[in-house]
Amino acid sequence: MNPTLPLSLILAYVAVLAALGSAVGALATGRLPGAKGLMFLLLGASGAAAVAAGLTALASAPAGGELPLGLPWLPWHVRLDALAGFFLMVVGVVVLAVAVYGPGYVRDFEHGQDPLSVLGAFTGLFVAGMLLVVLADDAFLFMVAWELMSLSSYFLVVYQHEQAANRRAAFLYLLMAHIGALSILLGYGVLAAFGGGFAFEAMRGAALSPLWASVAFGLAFVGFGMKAGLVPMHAWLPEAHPAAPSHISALMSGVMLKVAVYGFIRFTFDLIGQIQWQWGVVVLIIGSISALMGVLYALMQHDLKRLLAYHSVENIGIIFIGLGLGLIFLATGHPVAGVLGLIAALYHTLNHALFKSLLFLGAGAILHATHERDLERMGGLLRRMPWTGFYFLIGCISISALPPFNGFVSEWLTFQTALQSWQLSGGVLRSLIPVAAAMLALTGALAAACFVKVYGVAFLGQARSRRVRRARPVTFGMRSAQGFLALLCLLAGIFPTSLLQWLNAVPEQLLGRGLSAATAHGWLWLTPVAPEMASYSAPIVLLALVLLWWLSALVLRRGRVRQVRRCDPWDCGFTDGLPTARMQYTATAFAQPIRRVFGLLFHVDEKVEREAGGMRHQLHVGDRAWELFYVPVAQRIQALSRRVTRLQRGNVRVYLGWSLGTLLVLLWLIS
Amino acid sequence: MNLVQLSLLEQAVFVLAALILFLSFTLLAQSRLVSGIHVFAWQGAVLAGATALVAASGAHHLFISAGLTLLLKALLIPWMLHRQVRKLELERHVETLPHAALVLMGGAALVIFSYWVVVPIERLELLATRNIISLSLAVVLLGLLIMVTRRQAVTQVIGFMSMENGLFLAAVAATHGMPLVVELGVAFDVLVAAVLFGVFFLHISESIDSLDTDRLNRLAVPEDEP
Amino acid sequence: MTANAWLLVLLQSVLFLLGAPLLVAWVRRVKARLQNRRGAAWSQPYRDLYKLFGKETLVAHTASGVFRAAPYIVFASTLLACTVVPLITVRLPSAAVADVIVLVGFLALGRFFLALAGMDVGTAFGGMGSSREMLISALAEPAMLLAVFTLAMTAHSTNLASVIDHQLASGLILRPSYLFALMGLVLVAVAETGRIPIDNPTTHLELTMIHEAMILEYSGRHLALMEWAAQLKLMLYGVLIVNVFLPWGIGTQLTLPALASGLLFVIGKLLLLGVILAVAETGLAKMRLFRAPAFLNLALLLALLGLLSNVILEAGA
Amino acid sequence: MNALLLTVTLPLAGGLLLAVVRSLRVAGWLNLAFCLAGLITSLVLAGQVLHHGELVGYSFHVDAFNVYLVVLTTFVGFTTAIFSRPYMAHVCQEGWVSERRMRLYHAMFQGFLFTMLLALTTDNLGVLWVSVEGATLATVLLVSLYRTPEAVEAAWKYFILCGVGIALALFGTVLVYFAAQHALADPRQGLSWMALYAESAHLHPAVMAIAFVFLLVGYGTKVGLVPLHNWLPDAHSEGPTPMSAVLSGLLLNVALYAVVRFKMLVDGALANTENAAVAGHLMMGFGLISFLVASLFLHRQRDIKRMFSYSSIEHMGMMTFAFGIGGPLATFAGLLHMLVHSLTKSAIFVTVGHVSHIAGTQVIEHIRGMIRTQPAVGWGLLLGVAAIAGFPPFGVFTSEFLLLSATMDSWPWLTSLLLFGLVVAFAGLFRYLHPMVYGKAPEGQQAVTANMLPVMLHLLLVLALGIAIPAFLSHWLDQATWLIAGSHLL
Repeated sequence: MNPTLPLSLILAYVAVLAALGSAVGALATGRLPGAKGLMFLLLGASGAAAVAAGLTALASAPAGGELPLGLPWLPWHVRLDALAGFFLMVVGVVVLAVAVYGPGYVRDFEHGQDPLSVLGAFTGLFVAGMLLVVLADDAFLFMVAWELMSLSSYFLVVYQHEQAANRRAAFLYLLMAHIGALSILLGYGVLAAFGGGFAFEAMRGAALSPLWASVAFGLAFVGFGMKAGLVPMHAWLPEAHPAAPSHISALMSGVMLKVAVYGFIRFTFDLIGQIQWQWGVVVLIIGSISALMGVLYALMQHDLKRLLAYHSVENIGIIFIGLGLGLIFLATGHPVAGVLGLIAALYHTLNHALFKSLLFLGAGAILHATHERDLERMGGLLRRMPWTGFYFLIGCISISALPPFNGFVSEWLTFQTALQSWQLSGGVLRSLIPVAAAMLALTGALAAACFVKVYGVAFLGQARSRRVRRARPVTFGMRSAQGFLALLCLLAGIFPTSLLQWLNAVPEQLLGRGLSAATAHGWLWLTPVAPEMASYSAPIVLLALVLLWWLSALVLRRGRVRQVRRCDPWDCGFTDGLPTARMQYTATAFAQPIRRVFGLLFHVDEKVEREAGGMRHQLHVGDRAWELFYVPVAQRIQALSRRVTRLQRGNVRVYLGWSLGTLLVLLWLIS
Repeated sequence: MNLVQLSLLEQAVFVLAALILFLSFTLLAQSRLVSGIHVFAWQGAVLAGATALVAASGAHHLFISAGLTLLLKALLIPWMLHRQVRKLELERHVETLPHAALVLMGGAALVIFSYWVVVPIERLELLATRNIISLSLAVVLLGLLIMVTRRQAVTQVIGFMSMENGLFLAAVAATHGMPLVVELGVAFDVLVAAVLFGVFFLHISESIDSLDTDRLNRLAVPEDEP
Repeated sequence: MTANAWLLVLLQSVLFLLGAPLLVAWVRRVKARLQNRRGAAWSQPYRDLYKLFGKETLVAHTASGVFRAAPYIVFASTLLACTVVPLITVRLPSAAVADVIVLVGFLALGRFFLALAGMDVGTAFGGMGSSREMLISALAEPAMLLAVFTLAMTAHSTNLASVIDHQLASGLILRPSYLFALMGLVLVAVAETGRIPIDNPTTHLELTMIHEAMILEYSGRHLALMEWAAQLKLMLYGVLIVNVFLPWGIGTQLTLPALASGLLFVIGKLLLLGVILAVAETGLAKMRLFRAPAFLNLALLLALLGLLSNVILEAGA
Repeated sequence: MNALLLTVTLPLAGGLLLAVVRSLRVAGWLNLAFCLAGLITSLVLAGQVLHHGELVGYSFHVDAFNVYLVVLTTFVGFTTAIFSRPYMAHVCQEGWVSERRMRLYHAMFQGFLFTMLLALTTDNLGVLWVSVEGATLATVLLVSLYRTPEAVEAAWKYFILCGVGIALALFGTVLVYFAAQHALADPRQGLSWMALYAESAHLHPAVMAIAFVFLLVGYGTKVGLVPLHNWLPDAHSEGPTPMSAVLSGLLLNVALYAVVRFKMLVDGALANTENAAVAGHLMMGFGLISFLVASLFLHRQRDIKRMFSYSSIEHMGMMTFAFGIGGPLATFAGLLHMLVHSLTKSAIFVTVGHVSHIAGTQVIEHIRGMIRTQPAVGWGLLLGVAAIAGFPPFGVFTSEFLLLSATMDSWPWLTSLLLFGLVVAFAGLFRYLHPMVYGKAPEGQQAVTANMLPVMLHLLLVLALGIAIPAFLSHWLDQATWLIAGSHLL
């Protein structure tokens, strides 16, 4: 370690140690009073330190160091540059929110059969793993941290293991994580083979042939894509994220996927160096498909957490669209547009971390208050949990990419990047990118539809079940965590320019140039390339909206009739009683038109059974990825293993025959 | 290499080695259990003879080894086997070899193969003993073949022991014996093994009521989905 | 940018506010004439609004705050969208506040709350209307963005003022891409403003309603705001179509004559557009809901064709 | 030197003594005491080697390659003895084993340790053979300790297959001796490994190649290389659990150790011929096949111990592959893997002993909800399997990481096969593990008194190795790498 340790690195170490400390502290829960508080306090401290470290790193030069651990000839290298700093900040913000949220939420688990210490310990390890991934500056530490992150989150997914579905989800998750990790490892292996070492510094200097560069890229893309949940490697995601306790879901969806994005950026933009535009095309196509499929499958879900998990697939798709565009532009020699793509992706990364965590925390609050995840049993929660409802609405607006909230800004930036495609010379690329943009537009519109469904069914209307009718507001801590994230969503939406100034350090350090034009016109104006090309002023928009609202309300309230009278809803002409909760449109009904329009993409299993006293409608919408990719592979391996098992039939003479045969074959081989 | 260039003693060793090989073939074709034990005893005796001849030709420490072999391979182990067979009432046991002609042909092929394997050894001072190695290799392989073709546990043990005979032949004829510590250790191991085999015959016949090893198949990986 | 220019923005907003009911009245009148009816008076939409503002506002017991906030948000966002579309002059300072993508975003924001409001009371029809509205918008929005992208790719800008400027500067060029984009945008406009054949603004048959189903529970000033917003939206699309594709006549300087001529031109163009709309609505019948996606797919296809022909045929331009 | 002699002879003395001790309680503690004493002497020995370099004399030879294996052997022997004492007492109470046979068990346990240590430390290849054969003889009766038909069958197969294998190894040894007769100045030294290693360039290549085939097939049978592995799952699953732990943890290692020692000779002999790397290639082929086949086998299991024995085959395959590749990086990976695999696998078998004790069966289908019934055991199993599956920060990951990168360096396309195997093996392990540890516990399942100290100790060591390899160990491993691969890694 350097004698003069830079501040950012000190803060980062503090963050990691605090997370580990939280894990250790968790082990004492149930034995020592106050251990629970300490555990979340340390977790929060870790988050805060990570944010501080990230911000410091964004404002300063890269700082590196070594830890006396790891392999004898390869101590753990850490390095904190702007890119790492940005992701540290993303991790830290969500961890902070989760630490505030956690004490209230885990009350449910305190008297359960599974000890809280397990939950807390692995949460701490999980956070430490994520922080270390971001800090790692050699492949070995990276992989260790990466797998630590996977493994500890696996234990969190399987925490509530009495349901078979959770166990299955966890198994699938760990399996895919493992495949992905091995793929990444091989990717690093390629770089290390050419660069002569596992330190990232050596890899940067590697002179790869285009073929090997593409192999490395492919391996990394598969590996990181699997973790990030790109279609068709996403199958684990909608299973695993909902299975974990909600604040962990928030961490997984909000942050862990981002760590995968970080890995991809680090690997592709930083380590390989020689970018080829074909990679960008692959990333763009896969990203577009992920975005669209993610939102379509999300629309079909009525389990709230599962739905949110599918939305993560969608948003990761959007991030990768940005990255793909960035790769294409960088590789074809348009650095400004390339940087814009990267910035858009980073911005969306931050946004998704904020609003997806917010939404998962909201879902957790609902779960906590009603023990219900199924949208079809919710309704009217806004009046029972007004604050949660309010924050959740902000999350919904943000994720639906509506101005003036943050989701819109990043999608806008992505669109702006796509619109730079006129600069390209290749006709195919120029026509491909707009199509991707169209898919992005479709995705955004469908996402809005989906969140109308979610919010409308869950929070509006009337309660559909008794448990929901009895819902009570959650604790202050849980609410304030949501409020904190909601506020950040708003701030990131209305001050994009200031945020971009921070973000600019990332491409400046990574690619040697930033997006100077974007912030050139003051904090009020966001002009990604040039003001005459496109501009957006979020503060003015917000101001104008509020002003118009206020004015119209002001004018109208002065009208002749000020009072609003409460009445019964219109009962469609029925005379006996009010419309009941069962008459409301359900989530499934809401999505039915879209299911019919996009029917080909789903595996729909719909049955109507007539039985005594009425009819029963069964609907199951399955993911096509299963039958296309997963089931065949599993069957192949099963068949292969069945064939191989014939080696061992129990007859000792056959075994001896194998020995004899092996001996003869080997003798023949060497002669 | 020519046989004529060798001394008479060495020629005698060669003859005995060939005899051992022949006895292996006899074992392979033998269908009566008791006769098999006898043949095995003879093989041990011939091996002991060969060892003695080598010892006479200069490596005197091999006399001990020859004595050990005679005692163990020609007398003690056959006697133990015989006793076991009587105890288990298997004296009249006959196990016909299916496709006997084919198996014998296979055995012959193994002999040719063993010769072919050692052909690359062409350094001059090794040539004299090269062929005896190929013979002992053939005996080892034939022993293994006996074990593969026979279902009877006792026959399998006989095959195993005849494999060891091949080993000894190689050790004695090609290298003029291993160091004494090793020889003793090996002999001790063989003895313990023989005793253990006896114990196992009892256990096996207790558990499956016969010594047919094909019926020892409880421990197989299931074919159907577990 | 001077204070005058920002005054102009205010003026334009007022023009939109006042003109929107008028456009509706015009379309209704032309339609009535085509159907051999006399039709209501010019002032009917204004009177309707006035009447609604004066009426008592009823809110269902089951409704939440969203229901009451929605009309204001819908109205505000639509009006905000209107302020950034150059109506009589391209020298519009507010065009820089929000480009065309943001404009689509404003409309989406309004629609989001409209649909939420539809679901708030918890009746069957509100949810049905919301569901259908979101389906149609989900398909229409990308078509609209694609059409807009076609323009943006040509002008290298998403700023509406710059797009129109570019149009004016390059003169009359027959671009196939523009033709496709125009056609696509028209179809989107029809769908988005709830006109025949997607929706029928005059229907009150519950099972076929879309827009009306969502605002079924509204009354009084809330309903007035919703209706006004819908009229604004119609005018917005009209202006967008005529000013972006046929910008000639729009004021290019901030002088009084230029502004006056711009006003005259846009009124003329809008009147013409109204006639076309009325003719089309008279001749067509409303589609079944599940035919609507085919209609919108056509819009999407046209917009995409526009974009592709821009890439293929007009490369470098 | 005294430490060395003590280390080797202590278990022998222990075995002889335990053969006559009648009291079961006393025998259990004595067994433990002897193991502890062995551990201490081996640590002293290790300290000496660390300070003074390799130790030669009385036909013993302790260098960097085997010193850590000696410590590993005594350590695993010690922890297994901790586990074995209460476990075997329980077994005896249940009436599965008679008291008389418990005497046999304890004597053979020590006898087995003796043969292992002798095989590791001896310089004489003949003695090496004798002690490996002795290990077979010592364990074969233990495999059939319960005298069930299955146990007898397993022991018979173990005996026959390993007997044949070891006989072939002897033939190989004879051939080596034969080659030595014509290469060494003093032919009586023909079985001394050091003498042979010094003159390995003069050994006749063709003879050595043939010899290596026999040695590979012979010792490879004990290593558990496919298709010679068939005895291994049977023996592991039917023997008493402490035996499975030492079989997987130690015996396989020692057999592989023998193969590697011979490979060093063969490599020297073949260095100047056209197929210089043939030994390495054979080992790579064997290793890869074993690895892949075993990982596929993992998907069709009913018996928990059997399953983990296939996992052992898989890992032995991986090590064989690593030594086959041969470069410094791969060799280092193989050496490290020997260490971490032994520690982890014996920990797993110890845990599995508790698990089957709790569930009252070894059938996977009937083992359910371990974490509920006894969290310590459930977590032990879970973490153990996570470690063996190669998850960091456990040490198995480190060695697999090194192996993969070594493969990437020299045989890039084979990494895809390795990847496939790792994933398939992992899936196989976890698909059965999941229902066993998680979920509701069956009615009436009771926690047992389990001493998880050995498991914790092992897993903590593996964890520590994954985070940082201590300097002295890396020094030894590097020395060994230098011995085997001819160049230093560090």
